[in-house]
Amino acid sequence: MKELFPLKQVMGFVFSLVLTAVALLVYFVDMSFALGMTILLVTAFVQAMLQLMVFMHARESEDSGLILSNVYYGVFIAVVTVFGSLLALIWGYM
Amino acid sequence: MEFFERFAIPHPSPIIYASMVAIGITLLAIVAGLTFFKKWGYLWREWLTTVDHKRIGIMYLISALLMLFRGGVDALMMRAQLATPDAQLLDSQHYNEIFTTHGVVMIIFMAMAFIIALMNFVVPLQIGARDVAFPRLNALSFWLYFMGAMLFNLSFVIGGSPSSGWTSYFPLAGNEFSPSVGTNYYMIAIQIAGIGTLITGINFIVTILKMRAPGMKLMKMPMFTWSALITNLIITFAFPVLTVALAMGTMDRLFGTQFFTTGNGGMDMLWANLFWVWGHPEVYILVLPAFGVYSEIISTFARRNLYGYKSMVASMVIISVLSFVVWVHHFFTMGQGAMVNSIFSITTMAIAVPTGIKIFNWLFTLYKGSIRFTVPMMYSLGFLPIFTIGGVTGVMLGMSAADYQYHNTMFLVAHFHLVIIPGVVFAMLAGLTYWWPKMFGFMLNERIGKWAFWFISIGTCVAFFPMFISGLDGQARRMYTYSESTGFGFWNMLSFAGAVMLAIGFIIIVYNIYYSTRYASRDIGSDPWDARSLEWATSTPVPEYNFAEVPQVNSSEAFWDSKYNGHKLFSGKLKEIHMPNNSGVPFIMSSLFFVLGFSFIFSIWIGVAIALLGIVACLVHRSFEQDHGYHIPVEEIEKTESELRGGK
Amino acid sequence: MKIKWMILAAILTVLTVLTGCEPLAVLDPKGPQAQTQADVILLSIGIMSFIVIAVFAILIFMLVKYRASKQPEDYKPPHIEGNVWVEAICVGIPVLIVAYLSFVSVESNYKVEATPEGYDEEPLVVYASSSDWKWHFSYPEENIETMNYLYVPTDRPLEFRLYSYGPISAFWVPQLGGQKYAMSDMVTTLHLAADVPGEYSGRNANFSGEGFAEQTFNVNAVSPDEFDEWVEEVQTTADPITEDKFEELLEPGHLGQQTFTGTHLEFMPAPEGEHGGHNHGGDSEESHDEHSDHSDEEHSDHSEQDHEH
Amino acid sequence: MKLDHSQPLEYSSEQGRLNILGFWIFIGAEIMLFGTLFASYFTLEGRHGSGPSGAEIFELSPVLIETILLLTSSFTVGLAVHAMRLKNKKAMMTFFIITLVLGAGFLSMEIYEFNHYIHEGAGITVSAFTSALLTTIGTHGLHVTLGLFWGLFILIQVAKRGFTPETANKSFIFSLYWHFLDVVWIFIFSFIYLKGMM
Repeated sequence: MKELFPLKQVMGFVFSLVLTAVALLVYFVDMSFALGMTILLVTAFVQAMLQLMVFMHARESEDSGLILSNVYYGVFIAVVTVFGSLLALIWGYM
Repeated sequence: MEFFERFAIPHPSPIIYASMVAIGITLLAIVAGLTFFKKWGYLWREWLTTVDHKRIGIMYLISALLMLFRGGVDALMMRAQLATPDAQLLDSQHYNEIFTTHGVVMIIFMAMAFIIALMNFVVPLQIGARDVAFPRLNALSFWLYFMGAMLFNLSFVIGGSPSSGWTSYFPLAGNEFSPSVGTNYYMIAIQIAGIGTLITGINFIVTILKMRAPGMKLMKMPMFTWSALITNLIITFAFPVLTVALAMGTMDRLFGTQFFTTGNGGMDMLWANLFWVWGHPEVYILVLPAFGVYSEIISTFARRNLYGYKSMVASMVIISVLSFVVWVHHFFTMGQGAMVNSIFSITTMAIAVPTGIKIFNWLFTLYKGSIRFTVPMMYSLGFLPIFTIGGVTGVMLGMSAADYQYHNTMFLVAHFHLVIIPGVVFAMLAGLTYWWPKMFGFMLNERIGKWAFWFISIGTCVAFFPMFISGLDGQARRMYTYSESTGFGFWNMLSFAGAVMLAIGFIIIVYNIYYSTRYASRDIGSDPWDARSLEWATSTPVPEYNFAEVPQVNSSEAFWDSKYNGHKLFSGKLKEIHMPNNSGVPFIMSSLFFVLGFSFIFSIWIGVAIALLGIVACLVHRSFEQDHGYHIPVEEIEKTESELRGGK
Repeated sequence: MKIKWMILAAILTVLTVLTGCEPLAVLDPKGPQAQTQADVILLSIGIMSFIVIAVFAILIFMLVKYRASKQPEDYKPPHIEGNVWVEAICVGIPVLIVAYLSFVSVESNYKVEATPEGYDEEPLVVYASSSDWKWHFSYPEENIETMNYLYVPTDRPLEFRLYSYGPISAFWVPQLGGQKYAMSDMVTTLHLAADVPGEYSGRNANFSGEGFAEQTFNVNAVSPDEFDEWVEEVQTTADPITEDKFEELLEPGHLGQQTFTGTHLEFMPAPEGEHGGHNHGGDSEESHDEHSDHSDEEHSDHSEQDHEH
Repeated sequence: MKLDHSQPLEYSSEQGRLNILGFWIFIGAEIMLFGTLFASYFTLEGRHGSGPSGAEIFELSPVLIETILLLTSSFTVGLAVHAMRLKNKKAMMTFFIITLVLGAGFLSMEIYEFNHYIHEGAGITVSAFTSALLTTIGTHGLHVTLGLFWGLFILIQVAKRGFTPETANKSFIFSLYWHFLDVVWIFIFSFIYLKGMM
């Protein structure tokens, strides 16, 4: 039975619950927008990395270099799109 | 609107009725011909169900050429209407539909199909692979694209074409200002074709990354394959944006959501933004494979290796990143202020640097070469100066303060045509002529080809250089007419003359295909150009398994090295070859997508439900299917090979 | 071979024809903003011609020198990988050019996005709104409104506040300066000024449907005194604009030049301030507009109709 | 078929390795798809017209339950893959079934949530904000729905055919998909709900 629950994945799961709890702080604790966003950004991206490395086994195959650069490229462009859009549609007019 | 009214053309004219009749007769003739010659079975077995990348490439090619003529006729009609002031050839609505369909057909259904056609045919051969990574998905890509293209062209005869420009800016494209089904066609036909393109992107990335012949490291790939890899990378990351934008547009039009509306918080600027987040990378999707084609051709006909291979690759990688960070330059005039414009102005001009490197590398590839002026080479050499002019005007457009004066004018139209025509159309014609013998086993006539080249290149200059001038004089794009007092008449007449020359050039190409099919020699061997990369190492016509034996690669020009530098490509030991089975599912599924799209366009929800069920059934079938392909035994390979060798 | 000469010849012809003709609108500026833009355009044309000529020269040299017909039969081109110095130059020079142009671009950006300098008076504010397929010009200070034509004083900055009662349009008077979009849910600002009296043509530059080609207007730049006279004349002779009348004007179609006293801003304010549909990030405290009518009503009517389709 | 037995079953065939890399590239495209949806949502977030704002309609408890359900299902599908590598078919199928049940639970919560929004006057046609909100969450929900059916079919195949290079490959790819949906949900949870309720 024990071998069905590898420590790495169990720890990963516990850690992701902890991260969710930390993210919930922004709801329960009164804080500035900037601080709240920082917490959310950190917890969300750490969680994403956790899933990627622990659960999705991104590093196990011979193609891990390709896989990771593909994901990072995608994340980079997605982030550029989000912030570029905000820049062009909202922040540019303020 | 009443149900049946939606199917009627909002602005019918004799041209449309004539085309309806022509389309009907053509369809009847095709059906009758297939039945009479008993070719239905052949068509189904050999083409509709094929998963062979070479045949899919040829089907893409035929579709692209058809679309080229469809879009070309649009262009001619536009130039004819504008040739004289206050012309009455077309009315406003008709003109608007024509420039809209011209843009969409040329970009989405012609240029995209053309580059994918060449990638399909050439890339697996160049890397020494048996097929692409997912042959059946490849067939699905093609059929989705094909059904999208057919659906879009259906708008011409049922319900009316879109008329808000190929950029389809909201709120003009919304229900309020475009009540006919035209824009629905735009949204849904492009969506279907776009999904097909996205699948191609993923398919080719995996193919190129994982299926190269032994010894072919990334930095030993032929330049066309490199360009295909980068292009497909851009496709994979750009097309989802289009998918989302089109889905939102469709929902606004069909389900009353408020993304781009003028009330309740909707934001028309968001459409422009998303459209260009996809639209700018799209430009590089089109032009990078062309760069790859030119690299192959220039080095072949200068009989020299490509100068600066590493910087060529580096510049493409840089372009792939930069292409995603410049889109705002398409709407510098939207009011976002000097700071935002400055940022995107700088990123835009930065792209000139890697592009410039490529131009200089091609020039230096000629250095100490031995240049042969074949038709593909002439297109490549014609590309360099014309594209440079198109490119530097792009830098000028990138300067946002000045862009306020260029934006939406004929100057812009001149710029992008002088980039896209030499950058894509020339490359595709060059590539077509270059790889034609590999595809069909005979060469296109050089003499006729040169005539076509001169008409097309001079026609391009004559058609588009005057637009720089009329643009700077204040002629906006997309105007269906202008008054005589504006003084635009002369320049537009010149443009029309250029357009006619271009048309003559394309007719000559068609004649060349006809002439060469009838008279060209079939005895040309497998390497008629004395070329350098692997696709020329296999026999012509290419057997279904491409290479009887997977080649051993030592450099980016393994075939050249095997001819002149003593490299050994093949050991001579044959093994049995695993091949994928044909499948009708991609065709059937795409046809269901056609039904789905049509039903969506006309809000026929029963049709939507039935088509969706059918598509799900196809997916479920695929999920449970166990298809392991088949094996070609060694004896059969030997037999095929000796027949191919003997045929020469 | 021939094509290069032909292209060169074509460019030369075009240039000669150009110099022979009347100056092109964009390169014949009549105000400071258009002047800035024309300067940038001419500068960039100059630098770009240098690049084009360089490319043409190298290409012609290569084609003349290394054509196969001039080489011996057994000539074997060498294998050349590349040269660090050559490539450094090919990167370096474009980088320098782009850096310089970026500098020019940023500088001119801030210039055209600001009120033109060197004038004593406060800018004249004109609200320019487009509807299918007309332009409405409201002068809030003067309390008059015109359609499809403008009177503006010379030697005074002009501040156009642009918005639209329909598709995105672009307000463009080539001889006074570049264009800017007019959109339905927000107001954009275009800074212009006219230095030379005269009549200039303006148009909508952004495609907006069936009547787009004819959506033009005239700009009469006159001396400040003449402008004041014109304002006075309009105030005494023109009919007042009413809500009904304005609704009528908004109907799609083409109409000639018209003149009114009062502005439609009184009963149908521009989408700025508290009327702005364009909410940037939530806190819109810039509500300096006192009118309380809702310009949104118009839009919500339309959107209700949409659903019935 | 040539099999490489030094690797886990899902990687053992050439086609299997191609499939896995292909799916990763597809995930790259999905990142961009959701990136675009987020870009649109952030742009339209403050534009609620006459409709309600996020702070007015979001409720923490259903969202938190959804989050826990999906996080747990991501954990169990990871365990399923682990069990598959141990060649323990029964455990693998059990974990797989738990995953699908949790997914179905998530989906029913989400349907409840959508119902609640419509009840509160935040239907998809109300304002730009509600359109963007419901489309973004709805796209994720649609992915989960597709995943449920897909997972079910794979489960049937594993039950019928046991662990073959093909079924193992499909199960593994399904797990990638499911983890990815979990990552997307984390971003929705953080930047739509928590940011909206902050």
